[in-house]
Amino acid sequence: MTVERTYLEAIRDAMAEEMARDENVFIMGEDIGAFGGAFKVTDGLQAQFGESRVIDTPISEAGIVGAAAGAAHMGMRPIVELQFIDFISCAYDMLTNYVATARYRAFLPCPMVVRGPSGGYVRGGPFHSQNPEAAFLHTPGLKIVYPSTAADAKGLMKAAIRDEDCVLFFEHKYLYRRVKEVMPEGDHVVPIGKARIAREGTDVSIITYAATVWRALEAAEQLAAEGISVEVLDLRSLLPMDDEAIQATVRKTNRLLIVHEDTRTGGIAGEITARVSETCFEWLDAPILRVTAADVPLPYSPPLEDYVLPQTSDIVRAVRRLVAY
Amino acid sequence: MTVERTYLEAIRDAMAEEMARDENVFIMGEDIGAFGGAFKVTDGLQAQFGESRVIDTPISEAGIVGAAAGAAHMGMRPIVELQFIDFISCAYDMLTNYVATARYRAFLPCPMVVRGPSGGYVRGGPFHSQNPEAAFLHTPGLKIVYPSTAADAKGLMKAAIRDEDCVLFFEHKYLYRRVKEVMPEGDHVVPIGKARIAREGTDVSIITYAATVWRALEAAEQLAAEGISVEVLDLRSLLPMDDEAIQATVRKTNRLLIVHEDTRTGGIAGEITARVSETCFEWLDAPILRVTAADVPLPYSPPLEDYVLPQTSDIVRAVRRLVAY
Amino acid sequence: MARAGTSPARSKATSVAKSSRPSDALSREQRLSLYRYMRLTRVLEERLVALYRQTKVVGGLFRSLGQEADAVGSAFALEQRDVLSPLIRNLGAMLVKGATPLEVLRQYMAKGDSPTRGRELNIHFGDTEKRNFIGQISHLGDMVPVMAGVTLSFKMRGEDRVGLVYIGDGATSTGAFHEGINFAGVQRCPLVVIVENNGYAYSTPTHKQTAAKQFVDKAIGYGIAGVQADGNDVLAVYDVTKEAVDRARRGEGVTLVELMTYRRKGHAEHDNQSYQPPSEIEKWALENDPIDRFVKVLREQHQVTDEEFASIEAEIVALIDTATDEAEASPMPEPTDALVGVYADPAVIPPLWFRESVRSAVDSNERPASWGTYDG
Amino acid sequence: MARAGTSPARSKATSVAKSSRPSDALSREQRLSLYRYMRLTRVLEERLVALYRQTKVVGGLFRSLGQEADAVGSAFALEQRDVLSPLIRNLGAMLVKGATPLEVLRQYMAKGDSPTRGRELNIHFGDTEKRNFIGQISHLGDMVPVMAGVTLSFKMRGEDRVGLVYIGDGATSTGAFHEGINFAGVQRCPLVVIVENNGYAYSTPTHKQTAAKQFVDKAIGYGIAGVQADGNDVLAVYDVTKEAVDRARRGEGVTLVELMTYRRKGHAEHDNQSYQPPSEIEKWALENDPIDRFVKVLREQHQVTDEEFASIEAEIVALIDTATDEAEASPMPEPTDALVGVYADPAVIPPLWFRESVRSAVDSNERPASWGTYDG
Ligand SMILES: Cc1ncc(C[n+]2csc(CCOP(=O)(O)OP(=O)(O)O)c2C)c(N)n1
Ligand SMILES: Cc1ncc(C[n+]2csc(CCOP(=O)(O)OP(=O)(O)O)c2C)c(N)n1
Ligand SMILES: [Mg+2]
Ligand SMILES: [Mg+2]
Repeated sequence: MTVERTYLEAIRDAMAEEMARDENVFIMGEDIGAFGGAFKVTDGLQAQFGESRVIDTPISEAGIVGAAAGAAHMGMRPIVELQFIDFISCAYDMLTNYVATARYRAFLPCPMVVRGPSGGYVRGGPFHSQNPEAAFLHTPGLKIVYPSTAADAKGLMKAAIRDEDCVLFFEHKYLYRRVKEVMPEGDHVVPIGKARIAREGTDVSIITYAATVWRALEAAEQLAAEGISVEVLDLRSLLPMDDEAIQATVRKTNRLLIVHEDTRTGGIAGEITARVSETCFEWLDAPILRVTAADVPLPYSPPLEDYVLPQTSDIVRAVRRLVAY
Repeated sequence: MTVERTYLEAIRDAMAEEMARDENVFIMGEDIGAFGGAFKVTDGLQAQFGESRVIDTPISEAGIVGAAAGAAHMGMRPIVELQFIDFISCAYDMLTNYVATARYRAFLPCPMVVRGPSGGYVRGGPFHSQNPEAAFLHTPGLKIVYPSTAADAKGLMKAAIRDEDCVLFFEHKYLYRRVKEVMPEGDHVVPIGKARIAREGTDVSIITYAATVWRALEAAEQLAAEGISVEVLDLRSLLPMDDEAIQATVRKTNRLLIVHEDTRTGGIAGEITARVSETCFEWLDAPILRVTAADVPLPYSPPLEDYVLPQTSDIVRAVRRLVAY
Repeated sequence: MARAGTSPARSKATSVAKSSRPSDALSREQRLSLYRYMRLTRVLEERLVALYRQTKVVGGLFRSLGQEADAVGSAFALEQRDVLSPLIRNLGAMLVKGATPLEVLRQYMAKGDSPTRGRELNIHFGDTEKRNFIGQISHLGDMVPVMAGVTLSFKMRGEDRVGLVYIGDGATSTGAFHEGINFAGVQRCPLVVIVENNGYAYSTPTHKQTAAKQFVDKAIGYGIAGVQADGNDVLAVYDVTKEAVDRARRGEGVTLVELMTYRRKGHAEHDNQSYQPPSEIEKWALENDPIDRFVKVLREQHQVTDEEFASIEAEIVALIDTATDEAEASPMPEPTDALVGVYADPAVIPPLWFRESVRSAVDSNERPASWGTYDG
Repeated sequence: MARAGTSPARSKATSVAKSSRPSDALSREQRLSLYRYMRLTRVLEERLVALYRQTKVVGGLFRSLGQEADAVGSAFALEQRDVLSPLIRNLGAMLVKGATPLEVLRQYMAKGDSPTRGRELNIHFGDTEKRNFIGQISHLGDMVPVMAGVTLSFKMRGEDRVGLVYIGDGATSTGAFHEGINFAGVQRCPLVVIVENNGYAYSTPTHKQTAAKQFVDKAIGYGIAGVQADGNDVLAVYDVTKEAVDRARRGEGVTLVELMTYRRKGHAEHDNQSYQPPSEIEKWALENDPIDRFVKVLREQHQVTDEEFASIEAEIVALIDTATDEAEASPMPEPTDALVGVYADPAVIPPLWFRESVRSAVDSNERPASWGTYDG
């Protein structure tokens, strides 16, 4: 197959392949059946796999996530679609208290995937643009992935479905139809917990994930013209985090910029900084810097949203400062 | 008044004084009325202020927090007691999406306090020992305080009740009856956003908050005997954070250990590390280290809980390592 | 689930005695006002559709076509001091409460002088200073606990005020709805909860939302009054809401009002309604349009003339024309306004160091070619 | 709210025809088994009280005194393959499902060989491999959605299995209860939801929990069957649960069963019950103890003799004595076991570098004097 698949199609393909492979895999969510979901990620799946494996649910995020956990205990492998990831907040208790602890406190397996459209740059306003990954980072028992490419979206989805624990699968809605590529052949599985070098470089490292990987690559391209060689590390998995890859790039370039779309305070950049500070202190030739969203609820109007979210020019400016340090 | 008041009594006193001062202040929560709450923090308040100002509610954390917001919009100043802070997860959506954004997106004032017994060291198991502060750190619009002393508990509670925005007030249940002191005279208000130097020192800084302040002080005492001078900064407020005080202590000692009771990954130490790395890189003579809980749901049995939570000896060991660096 | 073209106005728990309906007290002028608000809603939404097609609306557009009676008739039962909490399909209720077409247009166009200064979208805005309606958030159900608290404060202060909150058939499945209505029930808050049963939640028909036969059946489980009415009969809506409002005002607590109606457009403008049988939509449009039905009543019972209808129409169109011009001329927000007002103190967040020049950043990064093609 | 000493077994939606009750089919041996489980529950809890006073129990102790019939009678209606989700006052149900006193004692003493290896407290444990009951979490309401999912999986796989979940009167106020029961209702999951109405949630009486007159009234709002019974009559409990289980097994969906009972002890052992009128407690103890009531039935209708009762008692005491000795002799967990099993992969978390010697850290830091005096 040499046709290109979008990020969105790649996710759908992964689910379809896994559902065909394992009859325990099923999907639940709001409007995901005949309608195919608000973004059409599950389009056609109910026609292919039937109403009992692609289930339209009531508007009950906690209920759906809890039900997924119960089914998972019994050997099923549920995938939950949240119509927008912003509604994961309604299932926060169920995920962090029930699901995340099930194996540890009760030896209950809880293999399930919770997925949904995340992120901004689409004029979605404060409740249709969120990046809630940091809220789950301090919950042992969960795994978190957030792909930036179509191939990773597919490979990580397959890994998430096969994982024995709960994986929060964040999908960036800005990338749904904007990025596409020819899929790797065969049973393409990307292991959870492994980062990806999106661009090699020698002067400065940028660690990032999801939509801002593309912003970082754009910045790297612009900076190359100035003679600055930037390495871009796409984390792909946020929990567990690929410490080896993080350390390798920092020890190689000695300068680190962390970029994420979430708000600055309490965002995941903090955790990365702490890990790097602990393990690579001697290798650092400059402070670790962060380019992130400003600390406000994400506003809707384009000039406001653009001002709040990280832009390519911000990254360029931050890298220049690191190099000049 | 030269009688000592416990941390718990200090919180009660603060609420009582504010309720007497401002008739808009009222309290809602489960079993807080005649019964006085699971920990007796509101003991006597219903007798003093009546049933309409100390309200027993159904078991509905989202409902109570949402109702508090609505009343706050109308000019009331609600205080919500969560029976254990672990149940704040059930109000996660309401707090992060509704309450935190109210002023920004709709110019709706939301002056309210959400408080509850937090933290471990009491054999409470995974659901009665949590430190959920990190989950709220990346939510602009909320404020977070977590006192370690009785006087601060009182002064911060008064500040929280008077604040024009929502303050999450974490109370460490291990400290409720274990720490006490004579209260400062008069209308004792501790400003939100200001840290406190709990012990001055010159060799190493420990930044911490809540129960581990006492562990840090114990460690400092032990280390003093070895000739190591430790400065302990008690953050008191986590959001906003006192950057000035953080920078001052790091620039003074050039070595930083961050201690918190929450799990390591995704805990607040990450954010502190990032801020210090950005602003004090040149002043650092050693890596920033963290002493935290291990990344597991907090287990119940004493040997397990003690193994998972940070202990004084851990802090001693970490400081020694920083000094030896 | 095929729905009947008309829904009988069944009422439970309390019954609307036909002999003396609250709406009997409405003057001819008030009735014309009800009509005007319904038309204003519809014409304004139609204008928004036109602007949407011209890509002047930023983001999605939500219609209440065929549900105007439910929003307008219910809000009309409130006094100005009463607080209303609207949802996305309650534009009509907001207009009754005093929201202006200009505000709505600016809001949909993301303008800097919109009621939320461009921070929130569509009709997510409010005014608790004068007109007393509250800006909703997207998370369904959350407004119910909030309104429980709003009305609790009325009770605590002995204020003669009532609250009204809407909830969709779909949103009744949320935990927030349950916690809020139960809380209000226990506290006997002066609150009216209107379940707008329009047959669908996005693509999900009611029978996939709940096994309950009707939403009014939920009232007894909360120990509150419950009543059901024809949501497309504006006077019936007014009647049941007014009775519920009066009950609340008398200190008799919460009423759940189920209004039977139908969503004739998609969930939002981009939704092709593939899941709604076309015949079903058509039947409701032909036989049960709330405006058509009320026109008939006005003509037959109140002798309203063509001239009168035409003059109302002219006034509405002129109002919306002017508002459209004004809204289009409104400026977009200043980027740095994004940093203002997260907290009362500090009132402004300091800008991030790496953001030197906003406009240039925006200009040079908006949809760059390297991000791939965007197909919609 | 003073509660009557006896609650009439009203039943709604379905009625238990007195002529043929499911319990008619119970053998004499099975009836003695019901009795034994109730006594086992009570004697085991009494043993726990003794151990609690000796400070051998780590943490709180929760009693089901006076509610044994509700737990035992309902669980008895399940087959082994059916899955039960107990709460803190359902020790009896867990024993019926096969939990052993030894497990319970080890669990309460935080031992390393307890069913959760010391990770969770009291009766928060389960076994989904053989005995089919699920370990609860503290967050009230959450088990309802979980059991909706457990039973959904039975339906999806065509398995002939049923689920049973308990919910307290207080916990019905949670959003999770609402979302879970509504979901199960729509999916017609083979699930029985038992509302244990024991009059209080901690200190909160039922009328502050909900304005509903009775919890069975909530059933119609979910479109499910609802039935109410005397929770202190073990056979009545068995009857209504068995009928609900059979209904679920036939594919007829969810039943809400309200069992009327009374919490004769405090919320937990340390709670002095100041909010419960002593006369109320006494009345229930004297007139409506579920074991006393059943003893009467067994004596009068089944001619159970003093000797038989005594021999059951002796067996129970011996069992618990042995279990107590064994549990006391059990080791505490190894500290490093805390790092095992958060994930399937990685199975073990690496230890934190600063933790060299665990025991010494624990020893030297447990309640140091500098932390102030601890009065409780
Ligand atoms: C908690 C939550 N989950 C999901 C959504 C996404 N969503 C927005 S509107 C909608 C359907 C609402 O249906 P209903 O309540 O019947 O209102 P209607 O649109 O019919 O007026 C959904 C699922 C949401 N806004 N909030
Ligand atoms: C979500 C949540 N909120 C609060 C609590 C604290 N809590 C534990 S038990 C309890 C009372 C429960 O009452 P009820 O449901 O009637 O059960 P009972 O104890 O009477 O059996 C409360 C408030 C909790 N466990 N979970
Ligand atoms: Mg609807
Ligand atoms: Mg109870």
